[in-house]
Amino acid sequence: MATMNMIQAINSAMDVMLTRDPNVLVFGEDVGYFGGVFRATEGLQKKHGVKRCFDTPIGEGGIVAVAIGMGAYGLRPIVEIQFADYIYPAFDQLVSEAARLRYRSAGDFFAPMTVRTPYGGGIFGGQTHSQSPEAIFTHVAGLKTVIPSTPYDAKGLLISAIEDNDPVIFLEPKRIYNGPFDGHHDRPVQPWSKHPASEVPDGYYKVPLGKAAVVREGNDLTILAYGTMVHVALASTEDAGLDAEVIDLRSLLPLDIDTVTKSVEKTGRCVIVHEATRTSGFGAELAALVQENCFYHLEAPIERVTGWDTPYPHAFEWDYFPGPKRVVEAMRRVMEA
Amino acid sequence: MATMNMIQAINSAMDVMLTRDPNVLVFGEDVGYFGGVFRATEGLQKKHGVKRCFDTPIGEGGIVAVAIGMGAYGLRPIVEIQFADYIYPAFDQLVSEAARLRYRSAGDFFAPMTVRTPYGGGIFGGQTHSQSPEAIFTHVAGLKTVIPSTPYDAKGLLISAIEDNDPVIFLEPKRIYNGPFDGHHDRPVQPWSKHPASEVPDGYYKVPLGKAAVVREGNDLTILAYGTMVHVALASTEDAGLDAEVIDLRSLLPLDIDTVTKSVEKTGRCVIVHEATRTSGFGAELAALVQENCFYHLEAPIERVTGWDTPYPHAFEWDYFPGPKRVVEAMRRVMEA
Amino acid sequence: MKNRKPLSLHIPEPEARPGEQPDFSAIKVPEAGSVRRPDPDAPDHEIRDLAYSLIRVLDDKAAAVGPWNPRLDPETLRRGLRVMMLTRAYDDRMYRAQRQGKTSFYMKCTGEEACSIAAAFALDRDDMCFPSYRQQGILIARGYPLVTMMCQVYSNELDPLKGRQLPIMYSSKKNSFFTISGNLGTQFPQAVGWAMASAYKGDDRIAASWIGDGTTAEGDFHQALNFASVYRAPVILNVVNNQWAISSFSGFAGGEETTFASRAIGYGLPGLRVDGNDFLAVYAATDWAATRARNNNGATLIELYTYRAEGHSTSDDPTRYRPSDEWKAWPLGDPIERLKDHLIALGEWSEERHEQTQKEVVEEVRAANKEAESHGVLGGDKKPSVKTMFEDVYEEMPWHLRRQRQQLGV
Amino acid sequence: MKNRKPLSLHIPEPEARPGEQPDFSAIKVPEAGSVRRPDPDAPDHEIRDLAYSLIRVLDDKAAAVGPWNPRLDPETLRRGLRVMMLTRAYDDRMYRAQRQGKTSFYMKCTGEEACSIAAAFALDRDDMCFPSYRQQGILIARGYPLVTMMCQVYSNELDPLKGRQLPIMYSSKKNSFFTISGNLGTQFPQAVGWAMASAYKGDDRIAASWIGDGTTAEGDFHQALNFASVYRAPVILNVVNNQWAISSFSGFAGGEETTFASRAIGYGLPGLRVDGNDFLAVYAATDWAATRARNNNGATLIELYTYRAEGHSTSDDPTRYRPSDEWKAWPLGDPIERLKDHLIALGEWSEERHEQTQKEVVEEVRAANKEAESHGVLGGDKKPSVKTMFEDVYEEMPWHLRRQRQQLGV
Ligand SMILES: Cc1ncc(C[n+]2csc(CCOP(=O)(O)OP(=O)(O)O)c2C)c(N)n1
Ligand SMILES: Cc1ncc(C[n+]2csc(CCOP(=O)(O)OP(=O)(O)O)c2C)c(N)n1
Ligand SMILES: [Mg+2]
Ligand SMILES: [Mg+2]
Repeated sequence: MATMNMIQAINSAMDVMLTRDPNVLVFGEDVGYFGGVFRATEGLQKKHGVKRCFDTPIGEGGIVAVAIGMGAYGLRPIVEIQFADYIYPAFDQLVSEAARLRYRSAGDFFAPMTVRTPYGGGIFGGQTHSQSPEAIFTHVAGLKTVIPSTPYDAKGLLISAIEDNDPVIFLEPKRIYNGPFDGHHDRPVQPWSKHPASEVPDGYYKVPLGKAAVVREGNDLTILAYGTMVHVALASTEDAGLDAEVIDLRSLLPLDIDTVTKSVEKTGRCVIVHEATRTSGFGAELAALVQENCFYHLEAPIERVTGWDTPYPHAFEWDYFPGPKRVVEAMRRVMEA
Repeated sequence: MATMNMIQAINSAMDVMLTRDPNVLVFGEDVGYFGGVFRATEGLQKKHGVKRCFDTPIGEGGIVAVAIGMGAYGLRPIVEIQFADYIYPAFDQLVSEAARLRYRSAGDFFAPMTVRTPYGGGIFGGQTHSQSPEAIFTHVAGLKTVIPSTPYDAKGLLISAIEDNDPVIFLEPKRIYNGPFDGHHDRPVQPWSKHPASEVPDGYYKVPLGKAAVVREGNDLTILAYGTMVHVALASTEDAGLDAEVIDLRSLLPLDIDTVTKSVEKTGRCVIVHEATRTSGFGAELAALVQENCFYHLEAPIERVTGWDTPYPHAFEWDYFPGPKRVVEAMRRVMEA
Repeated sequence: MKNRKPLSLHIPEPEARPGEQPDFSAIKVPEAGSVRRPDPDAPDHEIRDLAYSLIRVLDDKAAAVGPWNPRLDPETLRRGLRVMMLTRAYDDRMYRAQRQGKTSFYMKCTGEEACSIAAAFALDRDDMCFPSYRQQGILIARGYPLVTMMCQVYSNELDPLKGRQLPIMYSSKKNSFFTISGNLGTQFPQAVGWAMASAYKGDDRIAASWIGDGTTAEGDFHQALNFASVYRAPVILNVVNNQWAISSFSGFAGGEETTFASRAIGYGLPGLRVDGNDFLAVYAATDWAATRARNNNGATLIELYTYRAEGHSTSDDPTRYRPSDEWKAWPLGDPIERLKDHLIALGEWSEERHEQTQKEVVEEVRAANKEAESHGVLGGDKKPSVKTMFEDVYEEMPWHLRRQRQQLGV
Repeated sequence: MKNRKPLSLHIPEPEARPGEQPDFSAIKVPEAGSVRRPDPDAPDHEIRDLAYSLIRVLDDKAAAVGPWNPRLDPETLRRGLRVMMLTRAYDDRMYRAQRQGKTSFYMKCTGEEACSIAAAFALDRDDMCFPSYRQQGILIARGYPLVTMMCQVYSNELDPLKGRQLPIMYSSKKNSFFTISGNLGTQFPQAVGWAMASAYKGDDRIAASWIGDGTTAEGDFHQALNFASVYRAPVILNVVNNQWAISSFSGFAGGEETTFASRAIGYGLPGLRVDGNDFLAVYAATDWAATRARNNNGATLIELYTYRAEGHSTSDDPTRYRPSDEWKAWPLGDPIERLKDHLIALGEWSEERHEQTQKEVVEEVRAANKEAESHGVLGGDKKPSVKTMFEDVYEEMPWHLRRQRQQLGV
């Protein structure tokens, strides 16, 4: 056991897998000698060699295409897209290729690759270093989409993703790399070390894909969240003084529908929180599923608290970010309804 | 007035605009001398000259990027992406550029362009000539997404899109280019000429973006549809012998929420139909919005009838396509609930 | 505006349109044997001239001449000829099947057979191929059963791809033939990745990929060449320049300004420009590039100069955009005729044996088709179980797909 | 596996890492004046050699020599020098401001000033520029107010971009300066589109764009060159090769194998390789390409060979991946020093006037910053109205954004 922040946990997951499996390799922009702009691959090249962890040209499409070819050969590439905002040049290779190989070749070929990429705002990155594109990937049959909210989950989920034989989009909430940010940007930053989930085994372990975590049990209402928003949801529960059940989805696809349904059937009320823009965000799918599965238990409209349908504005992060204030308001509305 | 099928109506819209506005030009793969693989630009190069309607390299990213640059200069480019399945190489230019110019430059620059692209299945095109990617574009702040269901609307909406100062993704339901296919693939194909909406003015007229059409008034339930599915919804209403109110959204974004809300408040029941894969499809956003806006009027769970979460399989089109049989079943479930 | 001459926009135009005389006068065809053959390990900057010449082995008298002559034994040449004839017969039969409504779509490679088949002969059987939809010749060269190919075209009960793919989008890992994509060019950088993996593992298998002239315009073309250059990947990147991309001539891919082979130069890669209708030239160039790759000297870009003799696909009507008799005027002839004449010139073949072989391949195709059709054609009821529609989206079927399968009641 | 030598994967490595001696011995620097200057209308295939040479005008004695000497009058040279000095002073001040917590982020162009400023001098004021984040020099050369630039960097109440953009992502249509994107390379093909539009309209304005060496790896680089080639667009495509892409040296963009200028060759475009720290060489090459474009002879790719003297951005620490004193060893020196020495050699400048000017520009920047800060810095309360966050997503605000604005209560 060691105390790790999320970057260290992610680094440890790759280190463990590079050590266990000679077919695992890591590449992306600045991930080699430098160790990545967020330091996620720090030390991996030195320890495992330049052929196991190396830099690439700045061509996200090429990075993903090459990983697909390697996967078809039999390797398990882990690629880093420096920011989720820059994954779009690789979109065709992800949607038309990585996601489709297995189906169109009837299992002959597949792409056992993991695409790691930091997402989300709250670091004054402006509109091209803050986006949350997860919903788009959940619309693509053949892709899995995973988002951790703690160091422990990050390592366990990443190892599961690496060993998965399907392509996994592994979105890392960069705002909580170094501490469990709860949306109270005016308060001092908390380090992970104070959080129980920073206790991370040094070695190999997995957190399964497709299983959500009930991070707080409660009876008043259900909050569905993932990534940074899990911590915002918990803080909002405190602030609201309500007995909310907070569910950390962890995998968006496959989704743990049973845990979601069970909770909403119990509480009858549901608030969905994400940082991505609202329209056609993953909250829409969650709302649709919840009303399909729990209609007769619902006592209030399902609320979505999300980023606004605008780019992420540099100077207005805290007006844009769906923080505790807005979540609490939504919780109250849902309770009063 | 003339009788036009949808291809002719789309061709006429571009012809009218090329004639009215010297800043309008049309380009894309095979759209020039040949007139497009679906004949949408037939005769335009001959009539307006090679500089107004021409072929391009097979680089969707370049096509859209060049259109953005032309828009920044002051032109109004209309580009054709040969199949919606092939729009992904242009995804970054659409999402990060066309959609963002106005915002990031505070109105200094914008992209008054129209991206025409045939979408949807039912023509045995297999998984790469059948996709319906509309939901993805509705998640992108800064883009408008429009889908016509008749020749009359196609021309009027396309002219509105061309004159709009924001980038518009204009998705054309290729299955109904030549006739209003209602999902009964086992019945003889109907030509547009038998349909009132094939009466199309020769000249300039507009159908406004952001306005839905109630194509059938009814009291039992509301069906939300667009493109080919509008005709499937109407046929299903017949088949089910139910008094459904059928709404053709026409614009997905901006969405005509008032027409949707008004209808569901009246009927209390709602079925959403689209051909795109189900998870995180536009039906999810519609379901989320309907339950947010009409919760207290809803008497049954909102149902989604959609394509399955698989690629579009060549040999199983009619098992994949959400035809009348599945829509009728959903209508019955919603009525019996 | 200042007092300057106005700018004007250039739009490329092909030499001839329907109703006009085919005009290939702009094409310079060098003498067979006239192009030097450098050492396969020569530095790229010493061989840039090869991107602007045209490697040819078969001369006008059907003799094999010059430094690129691979000196293949007659038996190999006869096998090559037969595979090309078989491929053309297969194409003709499948084209007819589509016209007869037995399938939805078909694409021929007529006139381009050497581009895939001679290359397949020069490669090892386990070198990995990442083809486009016009390299069915590779599968036939490698002995993949015609019946199986036809079952894919018919999406019938024996279709190895379970009715999921458009006709001709074959896949066969056993034959080192990558699953064909409908999205142009995506396989080019994937081939580079496969080759990088082979190098990473210290394997000795190389990769080869094929795209068309029009497809060079996709961003993936650039990704492939750049990654191949940076990591010196053991891969052969073929551009089949058949002059047309559906209705657009190669000028819309940049072919008006220079050669496609010369694209290699800016990446520090060798670019070879080859007579794609010359079986021996294609073999020799592929062999040269394979040797280079196996010696850890990295990738080669090969432009295979040929002509698309028929329509782009069964959905296309080429008489709408080019003179109908253009192929007859094509200066590089027909790869089958040229190899046939060569074998005859060698005294290793005759008109009679050729006719005999033609009968055989047609019969072989007919018999295969009979068997394939007995397992169903598109739209018939002999097809894979509908259940399979939900399989292979993921390795394990997630709950939402299981639920959807139940909803469909299968 | 057959009995063959195993393949191996090549991973590029830079000459020197932290702790090692800077080593630029591999860089061949030709004599100033030694490269021929062909006619700007010369066919591309006659001038391929220019992609492999290095156009230089200022020699070691700071004299302007050779056919590329633009023969600029001393007044113009002094203006150029002053703009470069002003730009460097501006960068230093804004860098400090970031360190002082007055903004979130900043990027300097130190050492690369000539690449943008000399080009701006050679272009017309209304030629349209599509820059990356390292061409702030263009705005300063065109007289865009420093205060306005600073207000953008501070996202304050006078920020013309209303606090929406990351610092340095300027936009000024009035100055024919396109809105900078955070997404690398997207502006390259957009510039081609703008140039095509200008040609379509019979206008006489041309376009110019700048990207970095690392960015050449994006698919948009290929789109730009290919569309520019096919339609002969009047555009100048600049690659600022400053040797580094954050922590990755240019070898990861293909720079290990050949020059970036040579990328032009495969598109039938001229490629010029230019000493990017030589104000006169950059001016002359830009002028040559502009003349060619205005004569309807299409696009030119210019590689500006320079060195990124400082960190990639305020978020970067270059001592982690390269020798800290590498810039000192850079064989092409400092563009400001070289132009200064040239003016002194001409007898048109002196150490005293230089010091005087240095004082002036620092004072100009100080005063501008004082005024800018009086309108607020990032995180302060003097910023645009929050309302504006919902504006300009579309020309007219749709209902859902109006509703969201109400929800925020602004
Ligand atoms: C990304 C993408 N864009 C467009 C298409 C439509 N399309 C299919 S084949 C083709 C022409 C390809 O021409 P070329 O590359 O020369 O290959 P050829 O057909 O001549 O062998 C086009 C435009 C596609 N399949 N994929
Ligand atoms: C599409 C995309 N991928 C990655 C990044 C992250 N990024 C920002 S700058 C940079 C390096 C660019 O290097 P270069 O093109 O040489 O320009 P320079 O910074 O040296 O001027 C990277 C990788 C980005 N902004 N956009
Ligand atoms: Mg072709
Ligand atoms: Mg650089």
